[in-house]
Amino acid sequence: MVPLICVPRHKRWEQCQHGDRGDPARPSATKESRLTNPGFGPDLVEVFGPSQQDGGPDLIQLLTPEGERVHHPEFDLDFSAEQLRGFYRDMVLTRRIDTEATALQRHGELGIWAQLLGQEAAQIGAGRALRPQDFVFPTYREHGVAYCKGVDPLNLLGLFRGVDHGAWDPNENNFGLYTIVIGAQALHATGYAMGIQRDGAVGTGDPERDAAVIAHFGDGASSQGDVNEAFIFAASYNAPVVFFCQNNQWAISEPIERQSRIPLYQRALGFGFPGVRVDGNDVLATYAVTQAALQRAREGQGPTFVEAYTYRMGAHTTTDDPTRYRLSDDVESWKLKDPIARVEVYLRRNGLVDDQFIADLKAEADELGHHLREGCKALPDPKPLDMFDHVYAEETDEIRAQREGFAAYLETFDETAGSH
Amino acid sequence: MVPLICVPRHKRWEQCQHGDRGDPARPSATKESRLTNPGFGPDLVEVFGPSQQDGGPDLIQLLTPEGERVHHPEFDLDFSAEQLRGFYRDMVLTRRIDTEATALQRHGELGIWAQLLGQEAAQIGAGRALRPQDFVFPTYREHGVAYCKGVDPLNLLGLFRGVDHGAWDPNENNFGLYTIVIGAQALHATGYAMGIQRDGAVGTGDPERDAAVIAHFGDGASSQGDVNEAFIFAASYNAPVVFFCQNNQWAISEPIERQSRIPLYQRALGFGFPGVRVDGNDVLATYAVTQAALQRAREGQGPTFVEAYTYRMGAHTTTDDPTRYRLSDDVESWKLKDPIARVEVYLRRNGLVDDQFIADLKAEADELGHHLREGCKALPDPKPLDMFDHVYAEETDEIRAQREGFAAYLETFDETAGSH
Amino acid sequence: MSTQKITLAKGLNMGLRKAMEDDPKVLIMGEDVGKLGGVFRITDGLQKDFGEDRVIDSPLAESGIVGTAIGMALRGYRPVVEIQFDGFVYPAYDQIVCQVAKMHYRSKGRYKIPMVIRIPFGGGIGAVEHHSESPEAQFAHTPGLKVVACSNPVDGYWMIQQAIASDDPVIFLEPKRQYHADKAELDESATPEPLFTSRVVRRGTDVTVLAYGPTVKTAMAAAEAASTDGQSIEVIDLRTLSPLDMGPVFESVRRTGRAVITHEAHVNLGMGSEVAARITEECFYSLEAPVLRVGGFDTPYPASRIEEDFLPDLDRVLDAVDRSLEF
Amino acid sequence: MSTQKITLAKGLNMGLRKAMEDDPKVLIMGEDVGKLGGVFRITDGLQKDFGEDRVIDSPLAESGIVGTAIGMALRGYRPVVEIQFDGFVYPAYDQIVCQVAKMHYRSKGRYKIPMVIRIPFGGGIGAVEHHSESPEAQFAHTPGLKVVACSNPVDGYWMIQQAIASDDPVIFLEPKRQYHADKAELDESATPEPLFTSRVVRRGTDVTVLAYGPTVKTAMAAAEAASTDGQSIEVIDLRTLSPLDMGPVFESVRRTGRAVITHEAHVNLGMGSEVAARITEECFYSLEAPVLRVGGFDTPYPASRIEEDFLPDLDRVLDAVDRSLEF
Ligand SMILES: Cc1ncc(C[n+]2csc(CCOP(=O)(O)OP(=O)(O)O)c2C)c(N)n1
Ligand SMILES: Cc1ncc(C[n+]2csc(CCOP(=O)(O)OP(=O)(O)O)c2C)c(N)n1
Ligand SMILES: [Mg+2]
Ligand SMILES: [Mg+2]
Repeated sequence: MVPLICVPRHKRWEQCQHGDRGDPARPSATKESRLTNPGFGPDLVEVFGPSQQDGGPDLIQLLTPEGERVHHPEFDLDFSAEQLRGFYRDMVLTRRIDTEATALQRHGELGIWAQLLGQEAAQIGAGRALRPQDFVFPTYREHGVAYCKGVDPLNLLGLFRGVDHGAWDPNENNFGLYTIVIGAQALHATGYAMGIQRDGAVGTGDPERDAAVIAHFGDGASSQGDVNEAFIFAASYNAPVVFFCQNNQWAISEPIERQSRIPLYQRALGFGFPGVRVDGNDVLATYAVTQAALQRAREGQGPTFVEAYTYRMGAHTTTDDPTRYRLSDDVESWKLKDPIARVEVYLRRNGLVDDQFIADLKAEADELGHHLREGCKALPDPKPLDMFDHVYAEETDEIRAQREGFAAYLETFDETAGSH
Repeated sequence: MVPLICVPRHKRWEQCQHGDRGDPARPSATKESRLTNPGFGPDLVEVFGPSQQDGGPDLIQLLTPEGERVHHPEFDLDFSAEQLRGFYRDMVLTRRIDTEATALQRHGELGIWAQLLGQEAAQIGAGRALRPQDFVFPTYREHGVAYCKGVDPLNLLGLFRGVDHGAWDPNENNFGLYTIVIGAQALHATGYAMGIQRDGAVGTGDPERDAAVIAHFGDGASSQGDVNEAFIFAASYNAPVVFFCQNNQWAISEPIERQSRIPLYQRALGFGFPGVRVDGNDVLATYAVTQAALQRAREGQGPTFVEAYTYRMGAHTTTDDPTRYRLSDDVESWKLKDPIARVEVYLRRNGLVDDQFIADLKAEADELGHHLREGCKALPDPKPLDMFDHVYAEETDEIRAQREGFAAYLETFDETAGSH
Repeated sequence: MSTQKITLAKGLNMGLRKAMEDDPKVLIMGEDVGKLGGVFRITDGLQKDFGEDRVIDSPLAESGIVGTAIGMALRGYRPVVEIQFDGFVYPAYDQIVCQVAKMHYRSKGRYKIPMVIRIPFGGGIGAVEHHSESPEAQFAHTPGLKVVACSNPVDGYWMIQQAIASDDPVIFLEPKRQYHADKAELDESATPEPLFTSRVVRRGTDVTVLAYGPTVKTAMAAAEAASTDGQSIEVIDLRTLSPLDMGPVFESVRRTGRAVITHEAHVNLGMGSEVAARITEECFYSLEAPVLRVGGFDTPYPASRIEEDFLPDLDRVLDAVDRSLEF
Repeated sequence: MSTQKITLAKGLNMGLRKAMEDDPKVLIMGEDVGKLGGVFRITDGLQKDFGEDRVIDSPLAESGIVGTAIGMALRGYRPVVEIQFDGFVYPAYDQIVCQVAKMHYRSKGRYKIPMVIRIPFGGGIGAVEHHSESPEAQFAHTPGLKVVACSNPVDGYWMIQQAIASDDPVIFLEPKRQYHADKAELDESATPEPLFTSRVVRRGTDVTVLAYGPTVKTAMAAAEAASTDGQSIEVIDLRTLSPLDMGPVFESVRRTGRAVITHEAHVNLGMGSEVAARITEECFYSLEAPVLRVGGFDTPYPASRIEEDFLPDLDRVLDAVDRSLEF
């Protein structure tokens, strides 16, 4: 299998070295040391092995970076031309959402933007595997999943523009609000899944009824207590939840090695449910694995951990400067694994798309871009007094009094001041 | 190998059933279901297998419940008669500390007591494996480890009597104060171990210098975010810490199945360091495994998770009533695995102790009991004004003023009132 | 319906049972709430009668308990979470202040979190560290949360049902010291006052003493003792800490001109500071003396052998009353 | 030594560097503090110069950061922990209030926790949710912690060194809005005032305005504006929130008879309630008006487009000053 990272092992590894004696682990955790300290559990070699450095032997892939369709003994699927063109379209439009939003931030229309560049396949593969009744708990970067769930991308811009904390109705599309406190949503997803169990909407065999939950989070989030507690609750109650981790190799400036010294998907095994690593730049593999995991959940077989192995091609957010902490050739090597290019190569090579299709899609993307540009600038600013709304479902006299007091205060300014 | 629990699987299992459809995991996670949902990681059978129900195939044992010395390919050690008698003496005295304290609570001399009955081997095995420079972070139940570290057991009674929050000097014996917030100490232990790394006291090869830390916690604590974050930090920095979990099967009324559906020691594998399950009622095996784990840490090979598989024979604390939630025959079956009895049988069968030794030890235990009874009643009550001491290293005017104000207030009562 | 004499523990247990009977969406979750019925037995018998799906024994992780309860609330359930002791709510503090408190606001009302977080609070039970804390101010300072404290068996019965019926998250504080103490007469056919109201529990003319939870009993005892010295003390049970129901307080202080507030929490930044500030803002010209505060000292909770010195008691309340009157 | 003009970010960076040079036991730990130098660049260059053992990039877990820092402190180190944003301190709240705050007390002084927890706090930077919080009251209410807030570059330089030198745990609040704003003249050869002292930063006679952190600038601007209307405002930078240094405040209020306190934190149970209560207790007969509080409203922090309406500003401070004078 083609290793997913070409940068030599030591480069990334340096980033989590320590000068301490007895550090790092790897040198001492050789076969030899197993002999000197026998018996400490299975898999030491695998545990400390080099599999961290590429996708590893367990990486599930159906479409190579070169656009070559490969097969997998367990997760293979037959994809129709329609499906493949759909994935391609989804990814192209998702990337367009991202580039437009990034541009809008550069032009001062957004305060900040969390780019997904390079993670289109992971998000579309996961998003398209969902059924309408499945519920999504995203981070702040799941723009592609939101798109799959039918959320108008324009609604995603509000919180980055600072006009709201989330403009879409979570229950309309079964797509929850973005969560900024890292990892918190993993527990919400698990609890929601426990609710599904109590509704008897698991394992009935009715495809319209059986539901699952997917919790999105990043590699960095895997270190939060909340995420690990979510694993414990999900395993303990066998909740129908899929933990979908986009391992984009970075948590702002912290490399994945700071969070885990073994392949992240193996974390799940310690909690008693399956974990699997899929090529997150391969939309086919991500789709196949995620829908199998969701199906396991719907059937009542409990939680699954899916590690989508990918790379954050852009900055953490538009305010971040990655040149301070990572190597550009690392990024260059990942360019060769682009999730969209490989599908386009495959489609063209197999004559599944023609120039017309590409041209129409480009036009559609331009449309979308226009929609976002114009729509964003037209997003209404909140009014000062709006800040007092929705603090409670049953508003208190205290809030009412503060609103009235502030309204009266604003009155004391000339008319324009009232709406600042 | 002799299974450690005789009670049939279904009894314990019932305790964590849920009526939900799709619950519980095990039925669906059979080989057959692996075939229907292939590829979700290795070890499904092991993961969902029945090993939870007895010590399991991986249980490390050197002395059977029947007092028969068995051998282990990796963790065997030669124990001198001196050592064996020492373990026996340690456990007998530790049990005496526990029974005396329990009696003192019954007589109203202690507010509460956390009994260790049944966990003597786990604590002595772990405690005796320590070197003077190793540091211990206990829970509230490590009376046997405290004893090994040279803490006067009388000092342990203070916080249960309510005269202090911990009377011993942690730095005198390298034995930290009891921690009541479940799991918090696992992080302190990891940080302390990171300090040892920074002191260059790891992997020097100097047996007087190289140090390790041991963090004690229970099976219930394994669910706390803090404990899992400790695993992450310890793995990330390869800290010289041993996570020593006494799995006594219960967290007050919650059975181990509520916390983990696979053998707890396997949790470590998901974090990238070894885990091992040892018979916690076998002092020889616990000693052998713990000292090997500590040595790994001192040599700079990083963290190890040791699950001491044992049973809480008494109530959670003297205020608990286990009859509300567990089966007495469960307890009965564990009586057959008593950690002290098996060593006595072995010592006598091999003529390593005589009646004189037993008699002397009994006398020594009576001495200890007397020391605790008299000492406990003589423990001085704190004075009201003591509550203002040690709030800060550099006392504030605010605290000083509150002390003086309260002192003046107390003055207004008749003399006796001052000291209530 | 005939009345019966019940303890606070019994009132809460009956109230929880009633709420579960009335609404199948009500769930209970926490450590040891099932077979054991909770370490204080407040959920005694509920799992037996409502099953393990509705009375859920949880793993040992408070953030996990509250975090998953949020998810269940989003799915349409009404979780009642039990925190075993006040000192163990902190691992869940992030989920409570960043998620429970903010989800309704964040979503413009589309997410509702009808959750109750029950916390046995306060001291006086001779316990070890972390079992006698009074964390109310740390929640009352957080917009989006509502915070109430019951002080007697009858309020326990009604207030827990009202809290569960509320569409807002409610931090529900129970004075553990009184769980199995005094009994009171409960008439289940009565109609309770609204949840978010304070109540004058004793009429008086000289000084207004404000209390909630465990200190209501202290305040009543102080008022009784003072009456023998000819001092007439009005006692108000605040009951709700966020929102505060200051109306009856202002009315009272305008009459008495003097106020003392007492709670077990540390005085520094405790509820007393907010109540004092509001009284001073509203009743400035009626005040004969500054509002005085009697609470736990600004030290960590001490060893239990001296906890009664740390906690406000009748004498310290009366001492403050005297100081107020001497002003 | 010659002076130089520096920003708050620079002052803090220089102070941290000085502390690390002076004491090899000083460590820095947090998310992105190493190569990146922190998202605000406060630790810029320190890992390069002091190595990865002393400037420690951590996994993404705040409880883990503070919890392991406790362990390093017990081993004799002096950890300086960076919390990336105010809103992300809550996962560590349990370790801070139950462990950091109580270990010295629990151990009768045998455990020392000379830890500094740096928190960029406050709003005004147009950020998304959880990036503009003011959690100071939640720490100041906890005995065993000391809490300070710097308001300018020079204080930043000195106070961070003093906090690190303190044998008690210090919550160190940094007004992130001012990190890269105004510059000030630093003379490294000067001797700073003690850490736990408040400071009169502008003399006045009519009203005393109390502020800390980001609102000191607001208060000074208000005083300047008021002076043109002939109002003489005295401004005090509280600097230390726990302990409070009330001496200069009482002295001032006894002269002016009027006090206004302003902070970004919610008014309800914010620092203002405690300060108001103490002033009223101590200066009752000197007060011409109740102490007025100008702070963030009692709503969650709103969308950034209206944050300036949420935050106290010059106009709202002067409005309170006028109301105080009209009393
Ligand atoms: C509890 C918490 N701590 C810190 C932060 C600041 N922060 C925002 S994103 C981020 C990195 C997240 O990395 P990862 O989980 O890998 O997700 P990614 O951004 O790579 O998609 C951090 C530290 C936060 N939002 N929440
Ligand atoms: C954070 C926290 N939550 C709850 C408790 C109450 N509590 C004390 S001991 C205990 C059970 C602990 O079980 P385990 O970790 O298995 O240790 P064991 O008591 O069996 O030795 C609980 C829930 C606590 N002390 N701390
Ligand atoms: Mg990442
Ligand atoms: Mg246990």
